[in-house]
Amino acid sequence: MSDRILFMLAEQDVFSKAWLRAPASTDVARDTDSMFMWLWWFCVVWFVFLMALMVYWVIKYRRRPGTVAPKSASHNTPLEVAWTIIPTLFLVYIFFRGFHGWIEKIVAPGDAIEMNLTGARWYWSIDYPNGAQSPASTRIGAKDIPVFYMPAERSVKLRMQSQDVMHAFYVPDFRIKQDLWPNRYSQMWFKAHAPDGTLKHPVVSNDAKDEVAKALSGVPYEDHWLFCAEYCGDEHSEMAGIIRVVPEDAFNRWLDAIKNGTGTPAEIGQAIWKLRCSSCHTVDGGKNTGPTWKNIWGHEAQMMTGKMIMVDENYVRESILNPQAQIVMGFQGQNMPSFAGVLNDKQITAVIEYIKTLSDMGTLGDPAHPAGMDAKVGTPGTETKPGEKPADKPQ
Amino acid sequence: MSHASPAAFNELDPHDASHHGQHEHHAIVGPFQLRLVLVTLLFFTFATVAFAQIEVFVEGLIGGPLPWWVNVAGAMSIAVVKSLLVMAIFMQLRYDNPMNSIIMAFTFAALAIFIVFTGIDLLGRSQVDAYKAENIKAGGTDEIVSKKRDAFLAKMVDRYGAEEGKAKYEELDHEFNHAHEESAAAPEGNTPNLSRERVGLTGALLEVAPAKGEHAEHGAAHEGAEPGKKGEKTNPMGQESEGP
Amino acid sequence: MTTLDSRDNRPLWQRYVHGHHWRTQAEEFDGAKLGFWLFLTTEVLLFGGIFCAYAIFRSLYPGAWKEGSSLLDWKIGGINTAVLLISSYTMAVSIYYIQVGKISRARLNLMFTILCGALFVTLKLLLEYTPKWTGWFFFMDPALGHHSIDAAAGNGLFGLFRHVEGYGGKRPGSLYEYGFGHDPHMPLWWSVYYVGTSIHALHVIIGMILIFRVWLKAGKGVYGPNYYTGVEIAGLYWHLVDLIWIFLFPLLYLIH
Amino acid sequence: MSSGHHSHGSYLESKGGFFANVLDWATTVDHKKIGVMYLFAILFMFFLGGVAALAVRIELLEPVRVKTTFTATGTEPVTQLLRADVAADIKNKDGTPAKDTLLTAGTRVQTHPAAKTVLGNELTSGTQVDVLDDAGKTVVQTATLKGSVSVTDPKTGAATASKITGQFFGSPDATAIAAGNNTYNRLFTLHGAIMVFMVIVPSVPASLGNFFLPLMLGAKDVAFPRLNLLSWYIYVTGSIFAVSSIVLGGVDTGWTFYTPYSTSTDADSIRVVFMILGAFILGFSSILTGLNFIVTVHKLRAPGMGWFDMPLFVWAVYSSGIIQVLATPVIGITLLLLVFERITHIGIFDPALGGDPVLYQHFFWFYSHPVVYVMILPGMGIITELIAVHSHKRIFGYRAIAFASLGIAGVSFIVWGHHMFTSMSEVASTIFSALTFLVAIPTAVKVFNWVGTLYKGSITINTPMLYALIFLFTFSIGGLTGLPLGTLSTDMHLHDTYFVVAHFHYVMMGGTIMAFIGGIHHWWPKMFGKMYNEKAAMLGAILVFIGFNVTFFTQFFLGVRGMPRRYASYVDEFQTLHIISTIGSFILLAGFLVHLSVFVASLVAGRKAPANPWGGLTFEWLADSPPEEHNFAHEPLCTHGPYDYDTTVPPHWDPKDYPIPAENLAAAGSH
Repeated sequence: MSDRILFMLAEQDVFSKAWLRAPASTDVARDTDSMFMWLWWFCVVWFVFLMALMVYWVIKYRRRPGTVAPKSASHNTPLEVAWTIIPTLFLVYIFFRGFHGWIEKIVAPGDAIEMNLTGARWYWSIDYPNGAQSPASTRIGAKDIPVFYMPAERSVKLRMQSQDVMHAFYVPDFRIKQDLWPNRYSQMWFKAHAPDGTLKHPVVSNDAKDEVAKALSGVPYEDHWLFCAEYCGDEHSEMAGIIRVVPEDAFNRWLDAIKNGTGTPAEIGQAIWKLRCSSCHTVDGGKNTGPTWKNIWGHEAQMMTGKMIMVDENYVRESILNPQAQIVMGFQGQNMPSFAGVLNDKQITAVIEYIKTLSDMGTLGDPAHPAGMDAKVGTPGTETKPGEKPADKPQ
Repeated sequence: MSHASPAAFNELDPHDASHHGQHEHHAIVGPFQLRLVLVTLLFFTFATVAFAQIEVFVEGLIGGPLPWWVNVAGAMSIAVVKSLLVMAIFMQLRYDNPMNSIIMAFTFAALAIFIVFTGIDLLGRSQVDAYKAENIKAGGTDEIVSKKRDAFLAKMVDRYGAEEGKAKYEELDHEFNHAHEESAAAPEGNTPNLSRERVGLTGALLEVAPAKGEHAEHGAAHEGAEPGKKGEKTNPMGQESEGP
Repeated sequence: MTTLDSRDNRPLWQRYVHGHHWRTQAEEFDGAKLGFWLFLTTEVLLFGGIFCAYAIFRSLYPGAWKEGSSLLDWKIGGINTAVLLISSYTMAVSIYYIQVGKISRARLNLMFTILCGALFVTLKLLLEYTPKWTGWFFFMDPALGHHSIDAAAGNGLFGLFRHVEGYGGKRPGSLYEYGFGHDPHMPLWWSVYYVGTSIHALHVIIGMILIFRVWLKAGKGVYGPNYYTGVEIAGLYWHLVDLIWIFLFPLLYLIH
Repeated sequence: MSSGHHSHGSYLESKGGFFANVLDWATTVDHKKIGVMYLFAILFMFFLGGVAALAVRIELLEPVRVKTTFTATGTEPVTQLLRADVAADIKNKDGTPAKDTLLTAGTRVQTHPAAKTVLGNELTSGTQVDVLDDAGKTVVQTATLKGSVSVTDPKTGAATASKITGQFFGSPDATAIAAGNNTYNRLFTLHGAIMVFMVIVPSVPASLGNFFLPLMLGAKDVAFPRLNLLSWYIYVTGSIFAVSSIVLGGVDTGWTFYTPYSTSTDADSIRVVFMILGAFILGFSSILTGLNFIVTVHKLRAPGMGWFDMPLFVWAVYSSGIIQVLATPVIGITLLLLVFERITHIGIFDPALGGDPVLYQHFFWFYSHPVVYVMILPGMGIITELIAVHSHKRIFGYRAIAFASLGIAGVSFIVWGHHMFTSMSEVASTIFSALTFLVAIPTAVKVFNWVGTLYKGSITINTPMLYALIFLFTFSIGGLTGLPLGTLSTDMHLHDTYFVVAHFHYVMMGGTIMAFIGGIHHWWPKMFGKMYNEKAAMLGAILVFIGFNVTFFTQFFLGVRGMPRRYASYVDEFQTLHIISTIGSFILLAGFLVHLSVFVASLVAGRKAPANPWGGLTFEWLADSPPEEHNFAHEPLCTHGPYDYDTTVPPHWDPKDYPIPAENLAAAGSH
């Protein structure tokens, strides 16, 4: 079939090298490329045919003074019908082929990893399945461009939403593009090929964390630009990102590495405890500068004033933000610094969650609510909002 | 477009002289006829109001809502009849150059195209979501996620036994999602790996509305009241589609 | 185009001469009507945008629409419909009187039409818009019946142009925070309601001006059995305004 | 205007003194004068939009994304030097610290790490260097530095042997970038809005159409001459509104005014409202023109002229009139809602308030897609005339072309969704994609017919014909590149990239503007009674052709390679193509300047034009050059088809110069 020949041409010919900066990096994108190159040849054939006729006739039938053009047909029905029907048939074919490739692009396979992508003026951010965000970025000019690690040979589905105006998620190497709206989700998926070293953009990651760097040392990767393709204001052209495709196992290692500081609320709480609190508060009932955290949640504690206070969310929150307000009997004179401005609401909630896990009266009291319940439904990072009653309060 | 159709135009008589060029005086519609039309129009106005009232009455009678299209179809068909009357007699389309009627027909065709195609897009979104939902699972099926779900399930089974544990697991799983839907999330609440069930396009972001409870109650009432209507959104997550 | 000869004592309409680029007066009349129908096309499609928004949002958020229409008083809408229909009749009848040469009766009917238009706008403004904006005449508006005047008055007319904090300073003016809504999409309903009815009211006012101009010219004897293009065109415009209202009324007030 | 007094002078004839003339033109209801007034207003707007376009092209000469770059021409391996993480004192040539408030001692110079891989090979020049502050974070450079830069080693304190001749350019910090981008955004919005609403939409119908449609029909004027004048004043008012937004600081919404951006940007300013109102007002002008033409065609054709005796230009303008009347009111209500939304914060299109931005896109494209055909159809009409007249040949497939015009007008209403494949629901995308291909069919038929007309013609190559051929070339490319954009899978890649930019420039500029300029040349002798310099005009045409293709064909490559549109800056790899494109735009400018001078020379010292310089058969060639005030001394009678070149001697031509072969006449008799 001539189709097949054209497709073969489309794969390797010099024209496709001229048109396409780099080979497509996903299977569906390759299909798009062959469609495009097919269309290119289709257009070239028609165009050259028409222009050749035009030039030839203009030269051949140029005006000679004193002669008048011979009588010629003013119309030719079979010819006109033919040149209406034939393009129509081609168009039907083009439509169906385009439709086929497009359906593949928009319907994600069932085994895709889902991630949330947010566009805002003027940055991208992705929440990974474990709730972490990519700490990696690279500096392009005056702006830090985020680097998103993605597994190779694995379908990734993005659920996308904008925070303000419209944006469009556009990865030229994957040949995909989808608008993002505020207040409504849109979706896009891709399955990138394994890095073969052919595609490298002149960028480098400033990975802040050592463990991240360690997780990825020596790993081959391939970078793809991520652009915003829907006009969104002043820094529209600066709203870029880099999709860095690494082998899946490296991706998983990296994902674990960046989990530090993220994860389920309780896990985050534990990490915060390690960093900020463990010097004064134990979690195993041992004595230290401050009261231990073991089995305080849900118990009443006697204050310096003699008052009994139930240790609950509001108490813990107050103790973190304003430690001198209520001081537990026996710990007078220990000046715990305020963590207002150091810990944000999310982190405070995480600490609360962690304290709960340490108590027999806390969530452990109700075995249905063990620590990190969120993790079991695969949705870490859905912390209770400050000021809101936790959904899993035992009472 | 069909301005050129031979039926509307006679090539030999480009100026439509045979239609109306010859008589200086145009159709004169007498006051009696006009009065008749006015009475009919007023009657129809009464009828359309009465229809709406009767409908409310009938709904009370049968103790449930009528299909959603009943009141639209009723009111709109009366409106169409009224407008046809106005156009035909008051605006004299009936006695006029047919070209004017053709123009009006094209206008309404364009309007219909406009509304129908826009509707196909904006009202057809969730259809495709439902189609997609078949091969999409909540939270994805990534190992990272599913392993944890499995671990949780195992824990539950371990703690409560096979039957009860599974039920407990599902209950919590549902409760989680449900709680999330309810959580009237703040605009920045773009939590990972969860589709909030959306009501229309706006989810819970609009807080112009009154208290949460009231809203939920209203929503529930509304969904109950209009089965099969747009209010009942397809949950993009497929499996957890029970509403509040 | 008219050629006026000062020595000619016949009424103006008898002396009318059609524009030089037309072949006959009948053709000029026909052409003018054709042109005006084309213009009416644009009017229909202008409102078409509002109808489209109505259809889409009603399908997406039936709850808001149900609630919204229940907050409007069909009695006021019904009276307004009748007023417009009657004015349409008087307009049509005045064309008849011009055609048969009874100019003064035609003028009477034209004036009646204008008054009907004025009544329509007054009812709309006084009994529908004002209570919703200010709480005045609250007893007229059933929707305001259970609402204190103070609360409604707090959201004064000028709240419409108030810059509200939150949502990037883009929350709707108080006009759309009509205090009784339960459905979060009520602002959309009010948007469609106000845009639709206010643009329609604007058309009513334009129509009144057109008819008033015709009334004046008829007084000078410009129109008569021989020449009444202006009356006819003003009439077409007025009927179109009526036509739009025939659809707006059930859509906004009755359908729920 | 009274039928009483006929003046038999040309319509250009002076009415007395200067003020009398001005008053005469300002209050004229003569379609010819209004057409000429439109022509000059449109050409002025074209100039304004062109200036904005050139500014945009100049901005795109280099990416500003890389903020601080200098060219290193060190004698030592720069690699080593820069890798050593040295502290640098950056000084001007004369030894004074350059901008020492910004670049203090201790400022670190670090290579762009990715450049390391390049370093080994060819880091003689072009290395990119980021200037970091002590925290290793922020770029502090804000000035353009030129001159030598010395780099000192922090450990020894000694200057290294190597000198880096540096050139810092760009405006490095984010605020300055944003400000620069802001200007760019305002420029491309201005360019788009002016070119679409004020140039291309009215270009052919309002100027050439106004002038020639009544002439071609043998009518004395359009149906409603006073409305015609009103439409010109509305046009001017709308333009003033829109352009005054520049004076107020410019608008950065893009000509499409997509929500929620357009309802939130510049919230404290009235200028966006001004621009929107300008477009709204211009809509009325467009409606009045279209309406006027439709009634004129229906009612004022010359005796004996049936629908299929009309010139195809009239058919085209008539078809576009239908679109103008049916589509423009929708943009009217859209823009009105947008203004309402901005002023009173209603939420029909704003998702934050429950509205739907995609609904806005539907509203917008329901007008803006059909209006694409308002732009191109009259252009196609002109091309049909040019090819027939300058080939002295009966047009091939008259009815096919006429019905294709109507067909395009009809189909134009059901394809608007192809502007929204990345935002629509899947069902709607599929339907719209399928419908989109329908447009290709009548368009293809037209192109085939034009080429077919050349066959066995008697073709003169002059400027109008050259433009007709240029049109066939560029418009074919524009049409064919529409295929990948209508195809769903490829459009997902190409949407909102430079491919789209190139495509619609090939259609709008390569189509409408080329036809417009060709038409101006074709009818120039008729309009002003003066001939122009053919050779100079052809030079201009060739320059325009070359410049146009250099400018826009490169943009196809840019698009396929992934350069999104509306970018003030870009990644470096696109720079070469952008430079080529900018060079092309200046060739284009040169071409237009040649044309301008040809026109001016013609008006000042042109040779007097004969009544029928090209031997056209349509009625306008029957009139004098320039036509008298009421077009024709006697009402013309339609006795032959508009393109019966093989059997009819053109008016004002000597039958000796046009010896019709006897067999033609015999064939005509049998026909």
